[in-house]
Amino acid sequence: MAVALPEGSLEERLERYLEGFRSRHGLEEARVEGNTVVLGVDPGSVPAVLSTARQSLGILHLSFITVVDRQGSFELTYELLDMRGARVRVKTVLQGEESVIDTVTGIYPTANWHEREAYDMFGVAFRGHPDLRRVYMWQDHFDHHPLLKSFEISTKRTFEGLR
Amino acid sequence: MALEYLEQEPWRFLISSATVIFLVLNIAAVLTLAERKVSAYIQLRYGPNRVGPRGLLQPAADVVKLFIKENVSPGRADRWVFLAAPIAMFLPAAAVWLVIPFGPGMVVADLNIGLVYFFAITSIGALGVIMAGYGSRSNFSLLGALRGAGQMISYEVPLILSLLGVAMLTGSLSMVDIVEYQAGGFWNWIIWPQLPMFLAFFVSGLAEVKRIPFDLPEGESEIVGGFMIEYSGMTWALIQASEFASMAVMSAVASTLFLGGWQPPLPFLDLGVFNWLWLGIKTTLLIFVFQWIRWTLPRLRMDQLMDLGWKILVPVTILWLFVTAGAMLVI
Amino acid sequence: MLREERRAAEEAITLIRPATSRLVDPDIRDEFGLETLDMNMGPQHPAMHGLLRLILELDGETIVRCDPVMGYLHRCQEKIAENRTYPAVIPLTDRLDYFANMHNEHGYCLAVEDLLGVEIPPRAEYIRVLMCELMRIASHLPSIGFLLLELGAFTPILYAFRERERIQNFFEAVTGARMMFHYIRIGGVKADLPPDIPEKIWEYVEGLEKRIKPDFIDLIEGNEIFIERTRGISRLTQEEAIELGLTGPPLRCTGVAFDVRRDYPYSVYPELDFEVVTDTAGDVEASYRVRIKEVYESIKIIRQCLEKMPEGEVMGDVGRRVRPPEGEGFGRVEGPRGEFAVHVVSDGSDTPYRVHYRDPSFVNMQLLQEKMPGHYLPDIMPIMGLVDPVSGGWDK
Amino acid sequence: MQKFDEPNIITTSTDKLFNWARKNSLWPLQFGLACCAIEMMSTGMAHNDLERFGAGFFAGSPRQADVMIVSGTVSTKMAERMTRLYEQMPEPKWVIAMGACAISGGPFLDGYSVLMGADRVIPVDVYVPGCPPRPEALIFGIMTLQKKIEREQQVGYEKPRPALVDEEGNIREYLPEREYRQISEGKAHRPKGIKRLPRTYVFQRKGLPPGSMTDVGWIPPEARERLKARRGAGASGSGEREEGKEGA
Repeated sequence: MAVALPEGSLEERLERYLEGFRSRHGLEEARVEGNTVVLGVDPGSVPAVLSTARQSLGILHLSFITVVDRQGSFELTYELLDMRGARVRVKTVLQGEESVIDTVTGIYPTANWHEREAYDMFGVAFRGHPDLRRVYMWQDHFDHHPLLKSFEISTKRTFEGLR
Repeated sequence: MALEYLEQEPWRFLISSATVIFLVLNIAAVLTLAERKVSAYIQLRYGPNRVGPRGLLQPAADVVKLFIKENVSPGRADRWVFLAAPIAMFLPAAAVWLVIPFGPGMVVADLNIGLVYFFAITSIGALGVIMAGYGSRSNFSLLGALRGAGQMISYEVPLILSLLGVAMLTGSLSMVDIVEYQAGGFWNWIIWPQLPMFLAFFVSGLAEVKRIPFDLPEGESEIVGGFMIEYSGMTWALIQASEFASMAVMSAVASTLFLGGWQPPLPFLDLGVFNWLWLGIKTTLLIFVFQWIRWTLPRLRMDQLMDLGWKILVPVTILWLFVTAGAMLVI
Repeated sequence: MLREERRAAEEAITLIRPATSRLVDPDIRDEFGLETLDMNMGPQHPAMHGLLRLILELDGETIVRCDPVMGYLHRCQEKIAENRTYPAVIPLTDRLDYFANMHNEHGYCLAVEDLLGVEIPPRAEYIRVLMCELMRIASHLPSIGFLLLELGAFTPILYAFRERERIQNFFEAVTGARMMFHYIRIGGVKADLPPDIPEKIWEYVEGLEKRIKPDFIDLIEGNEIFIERTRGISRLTQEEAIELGLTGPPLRCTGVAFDVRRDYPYSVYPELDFEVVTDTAGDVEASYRVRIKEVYESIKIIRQCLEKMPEGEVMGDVGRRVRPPEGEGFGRVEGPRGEFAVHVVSDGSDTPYRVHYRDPSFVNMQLLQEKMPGHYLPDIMPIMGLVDPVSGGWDK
Repeated sequence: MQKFDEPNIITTSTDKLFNWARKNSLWPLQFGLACCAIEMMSTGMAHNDLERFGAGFFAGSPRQADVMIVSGTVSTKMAERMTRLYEQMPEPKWVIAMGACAISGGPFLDGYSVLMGADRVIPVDVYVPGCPPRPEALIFGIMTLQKKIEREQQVGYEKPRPALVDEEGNIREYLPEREYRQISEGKAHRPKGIKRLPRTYVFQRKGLPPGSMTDVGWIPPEARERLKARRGAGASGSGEREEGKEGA
């Protein structure tokens, strides 16, 4: 019944997470920033890294998935929390025209709607997602993915021209 | 004399029943205002106070507005059933008043089977609910109708059982006889020997008139009005009027059968012709209790409602029937 | 973009979902030709906490399948934020979860301050916490009221709004607005508290603490019907709650003590003494208890804030023209509904390159899809009360 | 029956009665859209007590409502529903646009899914500015509407039609046709070459993958055949996609 949250002091845990990710996946871009373990992985290994995080290291909470449109590539950030002060940030870059990545709903069921949102807003398709529909926009009457940088809305307000 | 002529049948019956119908319609209108005012005072508000003195003309404005409002009937609705349903709901609420004695000799029709008439007429109300829900052709109203049918038919059973004790004590089914039986003062009222029955009657009466906590057929927050979701204008007003009228009827029947009807609580308070005031006071008090409950309690769920009806009210009433019978044998 | 090809890829994705009808025995259904009833609830529905549409499949009154449809209040918050300067996004965050405006502002400002690396004056931090905790009370009490309103009891919501109205008066005195404050700014707060307000807030919470017992606890918990309607409804285990990514009262009512204020401390929460309220039952009643106890905790925090509040400036050294360096900033606060997180990506210009909000309502609402089946139709209302979503939050 | 061409004693006196009744019993539709809905609720609560004016009954069903308070941002997806709700309300009916969003789109004016004011799809009688308006402002709006209702006449007086503004800014009459799709797109720049369905069809699919239950634009194959026949060639691209999905 009771869920076991990670034990130990914050530094110990960060050390353990970093070591865990490094030993299993041989990640080069892995470092600790404050209370955050930042990992740079390639898109293919995202599910593997996340399942390591959940199953082996006991990081139970997926906070959010952010997609950033870098005009030509998509940058995905998976923010994981161990609920006791440490954060794990998994970053990946989706290159190329075909923006498809494996889903993580099998590992973190809460990713379901996060991925639907990412699909709706950016058109990033998640392979193996159980229910990939648009969350916000009309399924058929709106054929755009509005948060793409190529989709412009009318007014951009900056400080230019102001005092 | 003309007045003597009016005391002959059928004129007496026609005039008195017309009076009663007029009374029912007015009671419904006044009760809407009462409901709003009572709720306002429970909720630390003022309630309507801009229309007429202290908001007294509010029901008039509501009625006139509803009367001149467009009456929409949905395109898919079963038109005749849809339009007949409010009438089928309103008539029973009005017809029960015919057997209620308002004072000594003041009764439209002194039926010797008054109680049976009451049971028979109130169960027609369920028919109106089903007609409304089915005729609207909407999922919400269909659910409301099914709930209403289940609820009103199940609660008929404790309602009838709880009144059998009264019939046993008085040995009569006539309302007039029952009121006569309770003459002499408040200690003679049937509520004392039949207190569990009175409570059972009150609870099943609440369910029968579809008030919170038993307003599942309406269920404002889940099925948005239930069977009356598609009604607008005057048809909706008629449904509302029938609800308020049946609430008043339930209170009047409860005060007639258990609280001595028009009998004054103490013998020296006898007002003669004006004894109907006593009935009015008792009925008003019970209506206030109805409204008090309405604005305090949440709503039950369907299965809990059925549990309450079949597992608590029916056994309790049957048990008390046996107790009453035993007591009557012994004494 | 290769739209057609992407669509082909989408179609290749198989739809894997558990069998819809768990309750009706398929044999019985086929033999008697029984059908389930499809029902559409909302978006205009009294109990939907805004604009939510539920597509329900009913077997009698039992819910077989529930499919929430959102987007009826999609206001393009993230897109518009990309076209506004950093300070000009704050009034938009106000309108995200409109029962927790202060928390939204706070989360966004934390993210931008993370980018800028500015110091916040201690007085401003205390004022922020004070305002956030007042906001939490002004959100929790109405949410309890809405739960009762949807169960059919009309009166508690009026009592709750009476308290909210009084708290709104404080907000008006401090910030100048009743709901949309634009008060927490990047680097501090807009203005100092008016001189007599701390005293009045102190008096108010004294009175509130006395009023909660008779006006809410006795009225609600002493009610047999309330207990019947909420006990055991949508009973969550800790695993389920964590798998669904719940935060806030829906998570804490299962017994998992996760509170951003304690576990990922921000502002001056480490200096304050408060408890993370948990309950073990994991049902609607437990979530109600968690909420009402959190009101007491908030009162405790407000008192400490008023006692410890130092004198001094309320605005850090941030100019009007905020132009953070390239990078990323994160802000995470504990809103009344759970973890509210903001992710700001900057490209070194006036406007954010990307703003992402993680709203607790959005994530917590996944519970509806999973927990509704098996309950009766009227149980939708308590379950909505458990999640207590706000449509501005889930739709952005 | 005599039809009156100009006001006389009968029509003016019934006017007085009817207008008095209508203005004193304005039941709003329980229709909370966004942030303003909270202030609308505050207006109904004990502190401001809208019921004093006889307007306290918030009808859950549009059939029993007289006035629709559009309290918040109207998204294009909601505009369809709002129009339908408006059409479901029985005559006479009024609309109050509450808050900046309902008046013009407010702070979300630039959004790609935000309707630039409720008056683009339904006729609005009273505008209450504010973001959100205070409860006092809403009460003032309702009192303004009451004054407006007082002036109504059955004959001899052209009832001022509420304005309905189209995309070019021209004021035109309210047409019950659902035009929200053409005029609700805002200023969003859209790429070329994307076909749109000319109308919205809402059909419910049974027994198919649950995902497809919510497709707003899905058309059953037989219905699509009929439409195709009526419209000649030209089924949209998205239709074919739906067929593929259905097969899977």
